[in-house]
Amino acid sequence: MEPARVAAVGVAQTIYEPFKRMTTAEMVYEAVKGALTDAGIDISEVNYIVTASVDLWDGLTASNIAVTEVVGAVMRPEVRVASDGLFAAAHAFMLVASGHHDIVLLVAHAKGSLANHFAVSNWTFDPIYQQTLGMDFLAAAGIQANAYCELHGLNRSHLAGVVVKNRLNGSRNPVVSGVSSISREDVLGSPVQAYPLSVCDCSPATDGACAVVLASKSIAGRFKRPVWIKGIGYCQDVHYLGDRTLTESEALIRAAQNAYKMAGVTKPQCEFSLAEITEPFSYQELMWMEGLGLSEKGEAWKMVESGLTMLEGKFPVNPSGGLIGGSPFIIGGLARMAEAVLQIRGEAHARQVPGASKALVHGTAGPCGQSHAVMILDIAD
Amino acid sequence: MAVIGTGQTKHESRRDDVSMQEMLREASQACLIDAGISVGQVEALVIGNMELFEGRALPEMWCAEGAGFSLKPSLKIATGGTSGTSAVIAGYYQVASGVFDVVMVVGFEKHSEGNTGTGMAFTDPMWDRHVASAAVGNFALSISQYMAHRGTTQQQAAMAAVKARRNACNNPYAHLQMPDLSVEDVLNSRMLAYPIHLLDMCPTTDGACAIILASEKVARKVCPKPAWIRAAATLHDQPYIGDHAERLVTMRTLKEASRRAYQAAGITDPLKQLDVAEIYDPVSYAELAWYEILGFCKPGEAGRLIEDGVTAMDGELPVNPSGGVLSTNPVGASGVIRVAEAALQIHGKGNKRQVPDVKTALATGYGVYSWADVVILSSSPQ
Amino acid sequence: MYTDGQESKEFIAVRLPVTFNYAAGRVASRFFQDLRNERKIMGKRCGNCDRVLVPPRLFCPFCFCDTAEWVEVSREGVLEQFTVVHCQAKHYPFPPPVIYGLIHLDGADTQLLHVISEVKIEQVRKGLRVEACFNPVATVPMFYISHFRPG
Amino acid sequence: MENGAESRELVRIRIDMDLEWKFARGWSFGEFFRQFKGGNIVGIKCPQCGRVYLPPRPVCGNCYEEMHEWINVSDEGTIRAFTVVYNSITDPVTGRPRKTPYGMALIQLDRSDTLLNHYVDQIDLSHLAIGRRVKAVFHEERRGAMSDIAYFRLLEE
Repeated sequence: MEPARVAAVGVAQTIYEPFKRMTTAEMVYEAVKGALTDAGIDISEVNYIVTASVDLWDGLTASNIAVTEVVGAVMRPEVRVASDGLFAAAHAFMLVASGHHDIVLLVAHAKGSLANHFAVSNWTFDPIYQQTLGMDFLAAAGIQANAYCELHGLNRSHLAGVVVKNRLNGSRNPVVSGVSSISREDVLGSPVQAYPLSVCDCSPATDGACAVVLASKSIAGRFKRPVWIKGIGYCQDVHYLGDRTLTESEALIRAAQNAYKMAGVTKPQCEFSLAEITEPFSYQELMWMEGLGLSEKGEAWKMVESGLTMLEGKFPVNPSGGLIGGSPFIIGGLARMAEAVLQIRGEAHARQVPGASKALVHGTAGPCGQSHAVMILDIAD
Repeated sequence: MAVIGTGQTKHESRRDDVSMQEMLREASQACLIDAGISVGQVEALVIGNMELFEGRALPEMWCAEGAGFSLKPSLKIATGGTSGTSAVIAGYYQVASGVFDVVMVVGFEKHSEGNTGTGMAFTDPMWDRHVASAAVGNFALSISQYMAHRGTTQQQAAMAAVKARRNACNNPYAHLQMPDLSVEDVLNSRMLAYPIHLLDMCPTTDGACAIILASEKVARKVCPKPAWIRAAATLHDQPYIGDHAERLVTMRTLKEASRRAYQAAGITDPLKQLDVAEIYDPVSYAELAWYEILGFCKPGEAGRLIEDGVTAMDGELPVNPSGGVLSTNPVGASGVIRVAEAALQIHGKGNKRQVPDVKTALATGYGVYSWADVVILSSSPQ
Repeated sequence: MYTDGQESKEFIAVRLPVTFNYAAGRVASRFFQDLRNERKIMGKRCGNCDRVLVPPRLFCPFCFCDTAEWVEVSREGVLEQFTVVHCQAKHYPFPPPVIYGLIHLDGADTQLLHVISEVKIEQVRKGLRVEACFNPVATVPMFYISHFRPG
Repeated sequence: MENGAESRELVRIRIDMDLEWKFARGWSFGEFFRQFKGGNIVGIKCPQCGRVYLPPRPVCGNCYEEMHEWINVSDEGTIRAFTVVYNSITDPVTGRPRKTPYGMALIQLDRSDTLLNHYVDQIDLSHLAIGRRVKAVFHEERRGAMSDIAYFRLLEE
């Protein structure tokens, strides 16, 4: 199909930090206000609102109730995608592409430090065969990481490379609070949580909100710095861990194929200025790079080790710092999108990738990356 | 764009014979058979479900493959009671965007596995959680205002409850089928919260419902009688129960959403122009309030409308031939069922609950505290 | 009483005291009964792709068709993938370390998730032969297999 | 059991939820409860429409205006809606069944424009009516939470 003309015209993020001393409404208002200001629009111009949050993590029934007013959804349409923010972004893209809505406000919010993240994630597993064993995102990731490392002959040091890079980038990202850079030795010396993953291989539990304003081609002319969504794709794998091929992600391969096809991307290895990847765990950045076709299978670690994916490298991955660098779960993919927009606009300051013009954005939800969303952003329409 | 197929499970108070995932499969399979296409022809899935009722986090991870969507795009929509209609509207825009030509929407709930009253009560912990009294308590408060302002009686509400359970007898999938139910039975049933009797209130149900939405091109090819979606509108409102002086009496969201939808579909006199309505009636009194807000009658006349049988199966505008939410309420599915039943009437597949010659049908959704969805379907695309 | 309270000026701690009862459905119910009564591990074969699914499913997640016949698989198999969880949390079945494994039982085509015990952590490796141990009086049906151990 | 048969005995798997959340009070509820503990009930006022809101929140949803002005509202008010609840639910705070029956009302506190959802000390419907005046009764020990109000007492007509 003809790529729909949809642009991101405003972005804003709160500070990402643990135990944020704001209510969800206060936190989300800050992000929404920022995004509206960034886009230079008034809430009255917003036609539709898409929010992303998950009830059990928020401890609320219909947790979008907590944000109805601050996202401007009083006597306006709002829909909540209960998943990672990039899935909500894919839906928001379709709302604009449908031709029915010119301006869509997109908001993801999460309070990762509200509850025990892994204890909540236990309730994602089917209650019959997996949940009662105590399975959670951490244990599942441990199994996947171990299988992936085993298959490709990697060890904890290879994973630590991702941690070192993303913590360094996160420490340079002004929207992240309390993330410091770390040495490879310190990563390797940190206590193992689920072999082979240490505390440092797991993203920290943080709170925050991210808002993005999308606009249609027909009105994008009034915005100063539109960044165009050239393609989207998302796909979900089967659920039972024992049914899946955990060492690669077929769902991600398909999500990327769809997004690339829409965007006309044929050589993902050389078409992007940067990639923003949602990596709740260190090894996932490597696996998702491979699934996205940025590297051959089992070889993404080489791009990390050679410094290629560092901020100063030829192909920066997660210049924002990613989730390991401090952005919260659920907001994950939307925060990646916000960073890519800033990079393409040349507004990333200390973490600016020179000449960034086209970015690959990724989000994931569920255990071991069961579901993936992919978006391609471009300075050109 | 059109609804080209519908399918649902038999709705019951408790389905121990199937897991949540297996229950989705029943609805999905029934829907695929009805549409006459294979799951391979459906490109994406939208799920509607209120996960906290079953204590789930990201339930689509487990359940999507139940609908047949392994290694396919899948999203879950959750907006309280409107989850089902919101999921349908989400699917509508996904097809309208051109990204997908064929999308399945599945709504489900398995209330028997959790504790719905408590699940409903996870309101703001800072404010009203310690007094939260589930849907019944909230409705009762609103209804006391509605009765005071409109003069609606308990008898009139009971008539709506009776109509629903009797209509349900014509619907083989309905949960509560009560052919002999009388107004007296409703009024004599246990008081849950004044003035709501047990039989004024919707049940909690295990069930799932699926529809398939297709682009005009595909719909014309595969479906002999597509139910075209002519309008879809959704509106939300302020979040606390006390934010509005008179929620149920005026429900401004439903009023405005229906105004927009009517306008888009060219409807100026809903009572005359609509052939059937499937409205989201969680409690008998709400059905009456919605009559007024949806413009079926003037404010204060809903009681007369039900007394005169205007909304009965043989009335001028049959409302809820399916038995409505009052007869069947798997929350995440309830909204999908409204749209499915409205589409089914246009498809002419209503069997015993078929209203003759349906050309235009209305479906609505309602969610805490006053979210509203309105969908209008028609036998003609323009 | 756990409630909106005194925890601190800035935060209010709240719990969600709800019990859930999940229907296993006919297929899983039989699987659990065979485990409990006969110490048999049963799978179901997909008539389309021929995979033997363990644990058994009503339908094949790959083909979306009903599974065909029941197949008894071995109580022994190969540990294909594993992790060792070292942290403490209430949702884990016992105090750390907890070894989770995906076990390819002889005769099955998918892997079964369970816990590995009676083994030194340093002995756990991919390819380890393991066997199921049973506990018919377990309160949680998945623990009718109490654990797997090297066998 | 013969091969091919499914189970007749249907298994249900019980799982108790044991999770805890720590909600931040933020500036809005923080200030509200600070005042509340000291005996004041405060609302927050929209600078545009002038509506005084309970509970406090960052913006007026109708006007999308930020709100900063705190207004003292009364501990007395008027019933705008009422019910008597007979149906017990598991209390989401205690996890135990809530005792029934109990009276509930939406109460408009004097000088506020929204309605507060709370208990009233009356389960006789003939005494409950829209328009009846009520006054908040506080627990002796205050903890800075909404449950510090035990219930509302009906005032003499």
